[in-house]
Amino acid sequence: MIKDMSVMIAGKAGDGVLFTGNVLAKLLKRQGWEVATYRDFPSNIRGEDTCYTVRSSLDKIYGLGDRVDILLAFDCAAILAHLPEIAENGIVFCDGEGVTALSPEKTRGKTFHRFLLRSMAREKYGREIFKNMIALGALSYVLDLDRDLLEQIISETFLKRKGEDVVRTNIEAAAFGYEKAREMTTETERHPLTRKEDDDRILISGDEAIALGALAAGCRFFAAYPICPASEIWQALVHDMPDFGGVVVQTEDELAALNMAIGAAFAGARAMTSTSGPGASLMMEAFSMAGMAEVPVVIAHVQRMGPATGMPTKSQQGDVLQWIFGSHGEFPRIVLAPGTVGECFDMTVRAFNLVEKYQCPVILLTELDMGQNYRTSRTFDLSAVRIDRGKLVRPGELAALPGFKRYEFTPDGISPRSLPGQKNGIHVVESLEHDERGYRDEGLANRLRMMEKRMRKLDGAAVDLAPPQVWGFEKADVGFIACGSTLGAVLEAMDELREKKVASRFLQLRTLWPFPAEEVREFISRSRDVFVVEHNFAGQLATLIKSQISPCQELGNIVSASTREFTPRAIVEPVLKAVR
Amino acid sequence: MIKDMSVMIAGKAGDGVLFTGNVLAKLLKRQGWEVATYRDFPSNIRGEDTCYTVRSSLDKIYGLGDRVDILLAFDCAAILAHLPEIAENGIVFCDGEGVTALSPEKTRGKTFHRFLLRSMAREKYGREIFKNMIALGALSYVLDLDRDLLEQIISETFLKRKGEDVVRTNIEAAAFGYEKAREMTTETERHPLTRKEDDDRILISGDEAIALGALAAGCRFFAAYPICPASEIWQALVHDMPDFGGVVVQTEDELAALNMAIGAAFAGARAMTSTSGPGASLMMEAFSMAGMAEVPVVIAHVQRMGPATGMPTKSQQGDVLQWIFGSHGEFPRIVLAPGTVGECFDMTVRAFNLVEKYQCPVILLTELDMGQNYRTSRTFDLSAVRIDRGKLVRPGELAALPGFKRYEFTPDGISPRSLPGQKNGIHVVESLEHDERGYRDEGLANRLRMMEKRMRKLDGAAVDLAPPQVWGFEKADVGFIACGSTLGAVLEAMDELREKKVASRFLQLRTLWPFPAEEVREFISRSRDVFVVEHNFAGQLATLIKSQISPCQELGNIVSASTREFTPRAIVEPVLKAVR
Amino acid sequence: MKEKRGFHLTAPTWCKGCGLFGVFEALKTVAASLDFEPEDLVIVTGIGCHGRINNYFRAYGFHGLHGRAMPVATGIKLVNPRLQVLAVSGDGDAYSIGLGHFLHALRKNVGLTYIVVDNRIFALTQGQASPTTDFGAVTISTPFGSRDFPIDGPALALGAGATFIARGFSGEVTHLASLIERGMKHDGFALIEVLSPCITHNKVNSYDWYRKHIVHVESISDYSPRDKAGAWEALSHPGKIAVGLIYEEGKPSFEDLVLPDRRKPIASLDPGVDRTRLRRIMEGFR
Amino acid sequence: MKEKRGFHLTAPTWCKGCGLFGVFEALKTVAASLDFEPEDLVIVTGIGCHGRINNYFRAYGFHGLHGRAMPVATGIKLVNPRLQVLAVSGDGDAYSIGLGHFLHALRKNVGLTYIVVDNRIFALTQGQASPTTDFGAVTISTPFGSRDFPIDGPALALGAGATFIARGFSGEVTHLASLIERGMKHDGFALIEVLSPCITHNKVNSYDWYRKHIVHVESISDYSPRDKAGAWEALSHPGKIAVGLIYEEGKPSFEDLVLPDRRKPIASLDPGVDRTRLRRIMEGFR
Ligand SMILES: Cc1ncc(C[n+]2csc(CCOP(=O)(O)OP(=O)(O)O)c2C)c(N)n1
Ligand SMILES: Cc1ncc(C[n+]2csc(CCOP(=O)(O)OP(=O)(O)O)c2C)c(N)n1
Ligand code: SF4
Ligand code: SF4
Ligand SMILES: [Mg+2]
Ligand SMILES: [Mg+2]
Repeated sequence: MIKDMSVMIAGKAGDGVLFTGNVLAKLLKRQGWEVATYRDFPSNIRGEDTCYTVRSSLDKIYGLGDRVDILLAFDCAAILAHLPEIAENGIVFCDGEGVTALSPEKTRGKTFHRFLLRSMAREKYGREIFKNMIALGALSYVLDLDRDLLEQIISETFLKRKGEDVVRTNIEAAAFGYEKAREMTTETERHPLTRKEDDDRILISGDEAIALGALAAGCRFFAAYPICPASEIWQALVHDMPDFGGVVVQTEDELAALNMAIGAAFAGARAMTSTSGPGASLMMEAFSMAGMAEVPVVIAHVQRMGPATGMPTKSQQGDVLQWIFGSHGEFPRIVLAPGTVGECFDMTVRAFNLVEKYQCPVILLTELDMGQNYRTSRTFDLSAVRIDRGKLVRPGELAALPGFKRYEFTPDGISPRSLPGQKNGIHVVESLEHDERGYRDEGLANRLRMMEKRMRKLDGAAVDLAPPQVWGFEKADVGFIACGSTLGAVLEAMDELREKKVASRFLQLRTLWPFPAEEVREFISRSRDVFVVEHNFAGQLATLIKSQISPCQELGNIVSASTREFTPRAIVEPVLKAVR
Repeated sequence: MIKDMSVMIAGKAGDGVLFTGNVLAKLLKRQGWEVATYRDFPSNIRGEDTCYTVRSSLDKIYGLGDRVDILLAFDCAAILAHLPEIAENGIVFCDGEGVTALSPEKTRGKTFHRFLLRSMAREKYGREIFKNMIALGALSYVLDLDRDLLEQIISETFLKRKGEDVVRTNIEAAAFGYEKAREMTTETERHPLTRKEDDDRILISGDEAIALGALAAGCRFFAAYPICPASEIWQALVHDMPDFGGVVVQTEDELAALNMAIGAAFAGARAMTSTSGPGASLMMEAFSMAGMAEVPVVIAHVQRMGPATGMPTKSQQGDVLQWIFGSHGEFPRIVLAPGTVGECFDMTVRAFNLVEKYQCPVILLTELDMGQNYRTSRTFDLSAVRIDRGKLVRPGELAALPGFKRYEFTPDGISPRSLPGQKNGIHVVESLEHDERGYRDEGLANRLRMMEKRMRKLDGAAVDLAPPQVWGFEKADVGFIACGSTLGAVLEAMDELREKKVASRFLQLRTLWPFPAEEVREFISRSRDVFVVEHNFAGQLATLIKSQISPCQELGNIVSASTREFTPRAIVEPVLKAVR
Repeated sequence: MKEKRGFHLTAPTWCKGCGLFGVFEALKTVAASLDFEPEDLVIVTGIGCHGRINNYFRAYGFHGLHGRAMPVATGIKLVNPRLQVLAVSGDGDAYSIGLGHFLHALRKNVGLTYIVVDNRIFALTQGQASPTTDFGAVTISTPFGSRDFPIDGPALALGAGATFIARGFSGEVTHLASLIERGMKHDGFALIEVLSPCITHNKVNSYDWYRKHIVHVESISDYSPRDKAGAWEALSHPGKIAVGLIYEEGKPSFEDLVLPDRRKPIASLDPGVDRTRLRRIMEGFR
Repeated sequence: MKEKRGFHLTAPTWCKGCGLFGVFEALKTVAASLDFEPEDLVIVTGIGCHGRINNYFRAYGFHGLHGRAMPVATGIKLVNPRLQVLAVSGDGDAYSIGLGHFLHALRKNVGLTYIVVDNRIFALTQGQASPTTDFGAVTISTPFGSRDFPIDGPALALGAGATFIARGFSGEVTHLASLIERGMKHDGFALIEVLSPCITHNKVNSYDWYRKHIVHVESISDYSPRDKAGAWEALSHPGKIAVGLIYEEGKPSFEDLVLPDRRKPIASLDPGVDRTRLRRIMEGFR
């Protein structure tokens, strides 16, 4: 029985690869399977290689794995590019010539079908665009997918926007593709998937989960400037925000975005912005101000490949240290790194509570791989969502106060907050060093106390932060430390290692700052070989750990500067080499 | 015999404290003494406390020490503020009432003189402004300074801009102050300083030394946006730049400043910008671009107190980690931290050679204390200045090349550079990932090679970088690590410790990045107790060291978030406590 | 609050004679005459001498970053349109580093009153040239004379589609107050540029100098602030600086256009969890 | 180089029918007709579909950051005024994130040719509203219709003191080329806005749509690009978009004003150590 299966759809930007992949993913999910998707696409307008992988499994999966069972290629270039990834007994459907030109060694063990999608679509429906439906039909034959479900998804997709005729033609094209595939393939070439009941699950991307989390957490102000791969948060918010009474503003740039969110937060909204690499660098000054002025603002940063404009459509964990050590001056900050779409939702909710409780900027740090790809998840638990606005004083309370001090020296360093418009709460939010009431004060004694006050705020924050999650065996020689979207690869590497008789544990960092030094130190001390796994060149997470755990034993560092998702293989191999 | 002497002039912003201090400093320097000055001033327009300390010594000094021998106060508030700093047997000259109101315990051992500068000036010259000259005259009496020199300095100061009459009146006012002080004080209250020959020395601030270094190094393009305490670099450059054929541009903001300097560097100029905290944060995006595009640009950052707008006139080492770990993406960078005005000059010259040799951004990281205060120094050695433009290809060479590759994969990672206008050198400087010719390339293989190429550039850079300088005993249990303007305090703390029979060594970091791990590891391993001394709250230098030296023994961390200069006392006390 | 005193927190420490005192007085007058309470007013300032007004004026205040007053003020206004949001910038803050934000808030017609205190110099940083510094002026940043052609704020605003443009003079406090008052009543973005001497760092553009160069548009026969061509013309005389209400037009404000319901400010919404609606959205991901 | 081919590096991969092809053709035509060599031209671009031109056009190129083409180009021009420095931005690049830089380069009259390819959309990022997007337009960022009043680049430039303002249409390549050519010959800052359809993300502002809305200023009787009031008037007709050479005036360029000697480019200076002069400066610190 097939329990795990990967389909890759490959072609050129503009070919409809994305659409086809999305429908397939949804179909598999509705059929009861766990799904993980991966888009590999260029930042170009059109014409360059792109591919979309849909992995599905009967078991819970967090990542892509490192095998492709079926490749559906819109052209031969795609085959050449992806042939090495295709598994033994893999099947390739290819539009275009050239398959025959492949050397036998390369194609051994794989089945090739010439599948002239484009010409079929043109002949039958007069338009190439139907090739995508034909492809989907063919795939549903090979995987023995539920055709009713496919029809249902087609109609959901097109009915509202395009009408019944379009739905009908698309359904027909899918049926046509189904038949074509049946004619072409033998029964042994099929990979029929069992059907399960689709339970209370959703298929969602990290960016969408953050948007949903924001709405759930009461975020009613969102200001941003478009940038890949963070714009999807915006896309997911913009339609629903008005229904919640809130507003989404497109600003002229990222400096305005963060400053505007800060203004909104000061005025009383739960406010947020989102960005990626270049935009994050542009936010550094206002980030510092939020820290100084103690304004509660949430910044979602979906990392893409840098430096500079870099590679806007490729993922990386290359901006980790910037949020922890970046910007000028010293101020408290919280950096959260969700590792699953579920955590994207939960941590966003948590972020809005933390930000108002601790009155310092909170960063939600994810990556393109997390933000733009889809994962199945339990439906998010709305009953667990609680709103805690921290030391926000109510108008009634203000009247009772003998003179409101916005930056009052309190034992925990956190001061009461009033909102403009409230009587008796007048204060100045000040970017210069200031006294308890918010007025500029450059005295030495005040400075020392204010610095202390601000920095002390997070001393007791550990109770509210997401502690590291430890996966795997209680006792194991090999330990992994990672965060964010490498989680899937690490977990599968652990499975593979276990098969190879190497037991391992995995500490998933979920809060990067304040750094959970105790837990990490303890984890490290209980492992013989520790490997920090991260998707960047220089080993930023390892650098962070070393800087916070001292003395610290030597750490292995498995890094990847690849433009593609981290694979289990990239972890298993160096570990085996090191421990054997 | 007096060998070391500190005079503090204190009053309100607008009182002319700065002017008075500057003249005194120059006078002492001309008299052959070593001088170190310190300005403590508010960021306010007028009316708040300000003071200026001039320390002078027969021996080499690098910092301020922690004692005041003579206080000249323009008002009583100044006395109250500074009384604790005044040494036994100190003398206080004070304008205004209130001295008599001080409790005897407070004033014990100190001599107080009511010295009604303001009314004297008003009565005699009709304008309060002459109080400064009267004060200077009085100080020259008490310190037995050379009156001809004072007259000479007065005439240098006023002759060109204000004419002979002004010079004459000022000289007269100084003479008047001299006489008044003679009438008032007893001979035992004088602190006569010996006179030495003024040799080949200058009195210069760090900012001025950087400006001079830039001109010497062939910097011919400077673009910046005004900001304290970096504007002084600009002030020192702007008058002379045209004579060197170069240009200084005031841009609309810091984003423009760095981008413009990058454009200028690309076109062939040795180009630079300067800034401080908020401006540095605004430069983070372009910083990343310079790294990606491999454009040689020098950034001078004079640190002030953050976060946010913070305290623009106070010094701090609070932005160290930003330049090392800040900005998005990963790219090579060089961070230099001069510890003396001489090093400000030398390292600026070095910076311009490094930047063209390694084609990555070079940061000159100093502090307000270094930038705005004066130190005596040997005249800078111009004969040692060499210009090395690195792999800049000459037009002749280009014709011979078979196809110019701006980002050629070379063994050392450094590629040849042509300038726009040169035949056969056409290329694109690209902020996206690019191929060897500079054209966008998002291929995986290219990406890996390009990342590798860029990051490899600094592998062999150690030979060209300023290695750490080790001061003090070869063998000592106590080791200090510090950089920048804390140098003076550390060196004097070492002297004090030696008197207390504690031998110490001091590793002065001069290059912060690439981090000189070998030297630091070796230094740490040879010391029993290592103290990292730094002028910030969170211990950024210690964090850096721990992140780079692993495993690393426990490090002591002597930090100060004070608005004032680091003092030897702040170091000696914790060390004695720790080692005894 | 009908008393100016209610808005006076403490005596400013600007240089004696600074034009900012005029702005301060005018603002207090307007605040008292418009009869709202200090807590209903938020003053968002830039960095510069002008920015110190938060320390002197009793109201909610936000003294943020250099050049970023506009986005901060916009965020505040959108979240609570009941507040009177007043922004104060200098010529450097508004026209140099903040130019982009200024024009974007303006074109969006956000309901802000923007007072740009133009002293033709970067005062707080000790006197560098600003975008309004005269061509040829010697400043510490331009020892050989400024080589930049100055910006005219109102002209720029006109080109950018402003709905309210006025210029006052800090030497004429009553007139200035009347302009600010009108600006505050304007539904949308109101620019009030104030010619304001910096007596310390700009010795040229003094009170006298301004008195010699200003022309009140009220004195131009048939001048109508509703006539764009006329406004353009009034701003086109080199050497003559038009003051008064230069231009005004009616257009919906940004907050009216983008807020679901202006009478239900976001600030007063209960950020409670609307589980039904959220569940419905989540259904879309099945 | 009298051949267009010399500037053609490779075939662009913009969407078939994109207005950028028109810009590309016009540029090649101008480059060939002005008779300079590819190495004498530097094209500084922003981030967006327009920015890809560096990959197709043979010349020195600088594809920098989103919105920062102006300062980069200014730096280049000042260091080597012999170069023809051409900047290409999109409406987002120039008028959204880059607005401040644009207006400052313009008011300084830096000798740049600035081509703003206005497709009224953020194209590369998949179709969000830009500052020139029509009020009410539905885009992916404004599903309920844009609520921003659009900016008019040329009008803004006029208010900011531009010395050369033209607008072309990528559907009229020859006309566009003639405008670019004139702009390149202008000594100072030349803005050439190009109405340029994005056929993928903006289905409204198509070639046909533009054809219906443009008015050539050449066809206005007595139109003179030297008459500012006339230019203002030509830009003031809602629904009618003026194209052609809208405004032109003579004013010294920034490089002429600030460079010690324009004929000795900084780029060709020997950065040798002038010890005599340095020693003299150092004397001042004694
Ligand atoms: C990002 C940043 N750059 C530079 C500065 C330094 N700075 C403070 S005030 C100012 C200019 C002030 O000029 P203006 O806005 O005209 O205000 P004024 O002092 O004249 O009222 C500058 C450049 C800063 N605070 N932040
Ligand atoms: C600082 C920064 N923010 C956002 C982006 C993402 N981004 C890339 S292109 C673009 C807008 C492009 O619009 P436009 O300038 O009109 O160019 P077009 O694609 O329409 O030619 C944006 C927002 C970026 N690259 N850098
Ligand atoms: S420096 Fe100028 S602007 Fe600032 S307070 Fe003094 S006079 Fe006013
Ligand atoms: S997306 Fe639009 S602007 Fe970009 S290439 Fe395609 S048509 Fe042209
Ligand atoms: Mg000003
Ligand atoms: Mg566009």
